[in-house]
Amino acid sequence: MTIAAGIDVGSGAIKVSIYETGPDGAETRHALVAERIRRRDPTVVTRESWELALKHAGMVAGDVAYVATTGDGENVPWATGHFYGMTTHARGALHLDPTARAVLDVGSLHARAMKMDPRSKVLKYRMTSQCASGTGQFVENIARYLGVPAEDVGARSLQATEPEMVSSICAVLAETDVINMVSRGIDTNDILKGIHMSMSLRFAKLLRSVGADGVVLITGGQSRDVGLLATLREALAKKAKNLQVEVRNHEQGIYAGAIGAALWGAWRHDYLARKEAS
Amino acid sequence: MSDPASALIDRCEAIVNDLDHTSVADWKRQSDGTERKAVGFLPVYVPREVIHAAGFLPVGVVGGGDALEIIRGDAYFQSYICHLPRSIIEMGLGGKLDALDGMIFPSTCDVIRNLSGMWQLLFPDKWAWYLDVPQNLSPRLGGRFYAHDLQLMAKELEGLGGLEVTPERLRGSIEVYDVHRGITEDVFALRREAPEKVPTWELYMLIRAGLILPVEDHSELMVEYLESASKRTAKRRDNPRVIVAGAFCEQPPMGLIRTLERAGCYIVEDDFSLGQRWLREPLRITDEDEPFGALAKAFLEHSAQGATRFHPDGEPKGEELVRQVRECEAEGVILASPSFCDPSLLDRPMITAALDREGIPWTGFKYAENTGQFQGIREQAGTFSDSIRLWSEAS
Amino acid sequence: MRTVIGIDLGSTTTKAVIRDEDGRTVGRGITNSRSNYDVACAVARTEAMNQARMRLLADAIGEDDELAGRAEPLARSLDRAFRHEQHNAQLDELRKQCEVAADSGRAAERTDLGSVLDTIFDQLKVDAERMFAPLAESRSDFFRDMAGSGYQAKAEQIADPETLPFDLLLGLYDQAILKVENAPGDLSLEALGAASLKRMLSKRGDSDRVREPLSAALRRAMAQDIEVMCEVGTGYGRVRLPFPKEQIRSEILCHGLGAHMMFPGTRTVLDIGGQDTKAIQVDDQGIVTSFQMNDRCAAGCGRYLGYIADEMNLGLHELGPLAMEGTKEVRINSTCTVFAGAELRDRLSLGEKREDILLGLHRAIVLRAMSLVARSGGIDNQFTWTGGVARNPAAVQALKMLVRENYGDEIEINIDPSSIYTGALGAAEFATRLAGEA
Amino acid sequence: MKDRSMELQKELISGHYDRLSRANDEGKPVVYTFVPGNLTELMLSFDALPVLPEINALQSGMRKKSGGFITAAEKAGHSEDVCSYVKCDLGMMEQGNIGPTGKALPKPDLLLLSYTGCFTFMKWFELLREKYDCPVAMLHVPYQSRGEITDDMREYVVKQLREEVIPKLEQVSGKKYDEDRLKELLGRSAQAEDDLVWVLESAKHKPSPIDGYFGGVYYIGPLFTAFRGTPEAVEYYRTLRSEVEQRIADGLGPITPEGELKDERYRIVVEGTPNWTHFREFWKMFADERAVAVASTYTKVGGLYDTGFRHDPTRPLESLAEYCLGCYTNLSLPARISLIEKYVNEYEAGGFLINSVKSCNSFSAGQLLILREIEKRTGVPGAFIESDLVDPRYFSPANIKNRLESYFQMIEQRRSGRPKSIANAGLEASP
Ligand SMILES: Nc1ncnc2c1ncn2[C@@H]1O[C@H](COP(=O)(O)OP(=O)(O)O)[C@@H](O)[C@H]1O
Ligand SMILES: Nc1ncnc2c1ncn2[C@@H]1O[C@H](COP(=O)(O)OP(=O)(O)O)[C@@H](O)[C@H]1O
Ligand code: SF4
Ligand code: SF4
Ligand code: SF4
Repeated sequence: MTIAAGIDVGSGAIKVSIYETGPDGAETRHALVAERIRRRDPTVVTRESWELALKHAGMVAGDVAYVATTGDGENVPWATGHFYGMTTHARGALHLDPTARAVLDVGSLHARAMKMDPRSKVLKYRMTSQCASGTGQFVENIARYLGVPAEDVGARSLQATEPEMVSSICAVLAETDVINMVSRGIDTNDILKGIHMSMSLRFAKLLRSVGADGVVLITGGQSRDVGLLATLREALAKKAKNLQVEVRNHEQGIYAGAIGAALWGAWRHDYLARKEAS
Repeated sequence: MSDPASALIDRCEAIVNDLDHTSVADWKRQSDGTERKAVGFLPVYVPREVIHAAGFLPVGVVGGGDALEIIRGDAYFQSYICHLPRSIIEMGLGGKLDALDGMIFPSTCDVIRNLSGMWQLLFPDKWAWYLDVPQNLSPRLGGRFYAHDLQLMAKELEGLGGLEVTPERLRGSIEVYDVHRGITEDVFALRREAPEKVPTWELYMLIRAGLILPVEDHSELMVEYLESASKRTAKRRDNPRVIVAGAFCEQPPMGLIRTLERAGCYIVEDDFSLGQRWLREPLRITDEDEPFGALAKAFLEHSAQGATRFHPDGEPKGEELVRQVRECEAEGVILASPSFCDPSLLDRPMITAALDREGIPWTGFKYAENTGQFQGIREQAGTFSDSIRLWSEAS
Repeated sequence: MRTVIGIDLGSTTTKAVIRDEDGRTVGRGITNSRSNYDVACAVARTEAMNQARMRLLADAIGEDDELAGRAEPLARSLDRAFRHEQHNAQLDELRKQCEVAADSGRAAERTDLGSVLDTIFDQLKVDAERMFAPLAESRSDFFRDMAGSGYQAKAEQIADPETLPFDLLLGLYDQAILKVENAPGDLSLEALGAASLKRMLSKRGDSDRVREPLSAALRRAMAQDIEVMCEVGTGYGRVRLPFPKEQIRSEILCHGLGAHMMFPGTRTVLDIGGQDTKAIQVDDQGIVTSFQMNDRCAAGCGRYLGYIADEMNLGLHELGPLAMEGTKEVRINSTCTVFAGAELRDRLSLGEKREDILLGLHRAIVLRAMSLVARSGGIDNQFTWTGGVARNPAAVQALKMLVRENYGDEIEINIDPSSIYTGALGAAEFATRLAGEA
Repeated sequence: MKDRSMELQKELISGHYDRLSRANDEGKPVVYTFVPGNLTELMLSFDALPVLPEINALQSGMRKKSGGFITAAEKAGHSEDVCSYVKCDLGMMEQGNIGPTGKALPKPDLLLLSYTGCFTFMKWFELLREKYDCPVAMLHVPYQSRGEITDDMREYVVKQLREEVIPKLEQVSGKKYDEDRLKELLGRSAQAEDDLVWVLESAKHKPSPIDGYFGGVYYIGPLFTAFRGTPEAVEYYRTLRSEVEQRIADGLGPITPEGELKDERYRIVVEGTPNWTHFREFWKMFADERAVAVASTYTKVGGLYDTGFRHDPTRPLESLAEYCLGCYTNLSLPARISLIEKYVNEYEAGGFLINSVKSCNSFSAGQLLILREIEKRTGVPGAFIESDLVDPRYFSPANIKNRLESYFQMIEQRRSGRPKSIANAGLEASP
């Protein structure tokens, strides 16, 4: 029995998970917490989220054998060890969907694709470089500008009839594109879907370049966005016919990094204990 | 207890970070009031032996790094050209290269090639020389042309007030550099054997200082470092061993090298200083050898396989890197290229193909000498090291 | 009054300048372009018209014997009351739209939102009293900024993670502000003049004495005709203006000419706007001799500062002053707008002070602009800085320093407080010339 | 109605692609090489068929296929930062090597690397060699860094021709080197070159009967590619010349995509490679303002003839060497500037435009200094725009139009000098 926690310090939100693993490979969840940072001090949000997770799990810090950080969490003072984002997202994705063989993590300021083997070993990965129009923050900004609540974005995108793509690679210029669309009277749903489509094109490119095959799980903050899911499926069907991919999402996709960190933490704890013993 | 090696590196750091090249100006001033001369050269490779033989101080100019604010340099280069030339222009216009009496532009790529012409226009009073290194690698064709080109350059240096580059003098200089080559390789060997004793950022500083210091002084410095670093007792960590390749011209900022190390990688071989290690073996010149020809021959036969040199028919590109991986017992390769660097970036698919054929893990990214955000690179290098570490143990 | 109008439809703000026959600027208007372009133009134009009419009003007040000697303070006070009325009119509209939003979608399930909105807006009205009091601190030009920061601050106080999510309240605002910006209602002096007068008088002890003469002056001012003889448009969105081709001028020419008009000795012009930066060289007649502009990448432009201000929950106009409190410059290399926020957080987490980071950010922006200037041919005496970012004191400080470091102390640097209107001013001058030919 | 020369050119090109599509089957030796420093006469003297990957790339760009090819190459690991010609070519191969006319392109038997004026050529053929596993003949053409062709340089190139290039051509063609045949071809080259120079220089007339940049692209085609030394090329240039003579006699301006350009208003010298994906759109931006490109440097990349060089049958290999050494991109930056300065003065240009393409360091590195120097030396205002060769993502019509518009308005404003006519400038242009 090993209890481990994963803390994923992101640029948009802090995610915490507490898991227990058994010798038989059972993985039991005790807590999942996600808290947007929104201009607060990330270290404060991290501590609060951590305490909230302990509360949900009904535990105290001493109960957790290994606290693993990921994302930007290298400096969390009470952590035992750190794993990097792609390692943990792959692990977390596998936990959420054991059939997943590739992961598309769309966070607030980045997007990345990983191809992994059945044990979540990352075989290949690609990240979006420099420019940021294909990320969560961008969608969030645009949604705010359009006055659409974040959780409605997906549903509204699905209702679009004549989507119009944004062309700019830069998030700022893309914003201008959107402003122009509004002024031309383009329907909000169509704009949202247009954004999803251009994001999806980039994501399809990422997935293709890592050679994704089989089930692809979307993780990260955008994983619940059904509109994105739909356009990504369309994009892959069109642009990557030869890939046999099936894109899925998961209710808990946003926690994938935190879950993966906890599971790797538990593994590492047991590994070090074994090493100690021998 | 202070670590003499660290103190030495501090000295190197001070020399490297002194963008005004005061140490060069100091070297030029003789006690009898006369002046010696110094000649700068750009990456990747220039035979410093010739400059040395003319009695000049060869000074490698690789850009201002992240400490230099670029204002005028950007006025000469579009955003899609690598960072190196703008930084060099900035230094030139800002008077930071005033200590140099001339500048040599080797035929590394079109950017440096065109920079040679820009230099003539911007600094009409300074000597500027374009050194066309041969791309036809047959000794009778490229070799002859190159030896002749070097002779021309030596004549120019003479005209600039240098000593006549006689065969004897040039042989002497080649010997001095042979010694330097030997010690350089020893330092790299120590890092290969015990990367915990020779952190790459230290080695990097040490070698960078060699672009500025007189070769004799630098050899001494390296010997000292070698002695003291080999006595270190640092504990080896469970980090994967990697090779960094592709960063042979524009240099990454120090923060980037440190980031790679912090993300859990032992760098056991790199090509940051490819130009200084271009000729891989001592020339071991004899009194019978015609020294210009010997330099040309060494260039054709024993130089590093850089992206800036034509890769002749025969062994596919990347095989040399694969060999290096084996020799260094490296577990992976990090391909780091300057943004917009055609030579480095166009090579990459051929190199990764070779690595893939051998099942050697690799990862790649781009940088600029003034990259300020290392987050993405840290993630990437960290994941790379995670995947090597976790999976070599887990499987 | 016979006038001409210059309109600068910028990427972030839309500016209008009205000049009279003697070439005097009689009115200026500004609004954010972040809405329908036509509306933006109409708003800026109305605003400029309001000012022109205010000027007529001031004249009318001055003509009145009873009010003589007090004309200026009276006009100022009436102007303030008018702005207050405008603000309140928009607040009312915003409140109405928030209520509409609260009755739709997910929010409709809640019954408590109405009273929450009441609380927020009542407080915003109270705040307005303070904002428009005499001697009040500087405030933003934009309703979106003023109302937005107020609303968010109030919403944050009221919100509770368990029972009343902040996101929900923010969502209402987001939906409402868009509607208000696109249909701001009638904010002209014609519409609000009477109410403004009333507001002004309600605060005065001498209201009985001045009421009649002021009303009369207002009536007289309103009765005057303001004839627009010609309009010229420029700026990023100029092609969308419904003008014939000859009434559209490139923003390069307009900025060059506008700068020349503000400072006739100008030889080099730098314009940093919302999404682009231009470096322009002009001759002694304001004729452009060469120029450079950056495009494709919005790094280092005004929007960058906008992102930073958003990130720090500050108004744009507060950013510069805060940076000026910094004592050491943190070195920032990337000016990518999108990653600005991340970089900021990065630095904060490394323990840097936010004033110091801001100081570094401002330098980074100006540095970028300086290389563009260098590209266009460097700086010749005199150097004039135009565009919105020139309103930011920290940017001004950084610019002065860099100019001195690179071009010496002899360069005279011109920065006009109304520099943001330079393009519109240039356009207005083109309009004058066109009108003169007709 | 199309000009006869246009038809001739179409026939020439499609005929060549037809021959190429059969080459592998018919056992004809196929040699890939580059436009600058291409040794067409030498190749033809061995009956080898030249393939010019740059031309394929630019044709793909004009036919709007390059975007897909580039994506394919980037997918295969190429960076977005590097030359898009290379990526377009590799992407095309990746997708079956179907050439611009829809016919398959043959595999190379030899990659003749005329390493002239561009570093990327070397990488390009290294990459192609990996795919095709065929030999590379490296012809290192030294850079004219000191603004002149020295004897050493010429000798080095001639020696490489003799000892590296010719033996490899003999090997792949199974034929012996035949100098008489080469001389015959070179003689015809010189003839065509005379006519080309005449046509390009006709732009000195006012109004100019031709467009020396956009139109120039069509004029240089046959001579810069696979046809130098052929009778067809001679005929093409004869015809072209007589057509232009007629235009001058009739006082006509150049033909543009919008029809004939009347009342030329701006005479511009252009430096830099055109953008191919939006070629017509770009040209139209000029034509709409009634701007004519009177001279350009791009039309000199495959050979600089207007400063006097001709292929010379009496010195076959020497003149080939000089040809290679003299291509525009092999000139030092100061020499490039002097050439442009000369064009601005001789063609009486009122403006000077640099189209800086992201792909090409050989062209682009240093162009901002060129801009300054030309402005300084000639007093003519310059404009600088940025685009790319065949990567459609890097052509932003709105931005470029905005700049050009501002630029032409500026020339107009400066030309008139008096404020009053500034206001007039726009009026005159509106319909
Ligand atoms: N329940 C939620 N809690 C927090 N953020 C959420 C939630 N649902 C969606 N999000 C979105 O996810 C983003 C964070 O995504 P994430 O993948 O965690 O990115 P990062 O790791 O960069 O912080 C937030 O900016 C927000 O837009
Ligand atoms: N009061 C202010 N204080 C500081 N900066 C301001 C202020 N008003 C506007 N700005 C800056 O000016 C920019 C807009 O400049 P402007 O010249 O109007 O651009 P554009 O013409 O592209 O719309 C804004 O992005 C902002 O950074
Ligand atoms: S970094 Fe690359 S492109 Fe830049 S100068 Fe060096 S070799 Fe050339
Ligand atoms: S284009 Fe936009 S996202 Fe890209 S670097 Fe520039 S500002 Fe940043
Ligand atoms: S870099 Fe320029 S010259 Fe070289 S292949 Fe590309 S486009 Fe041609």
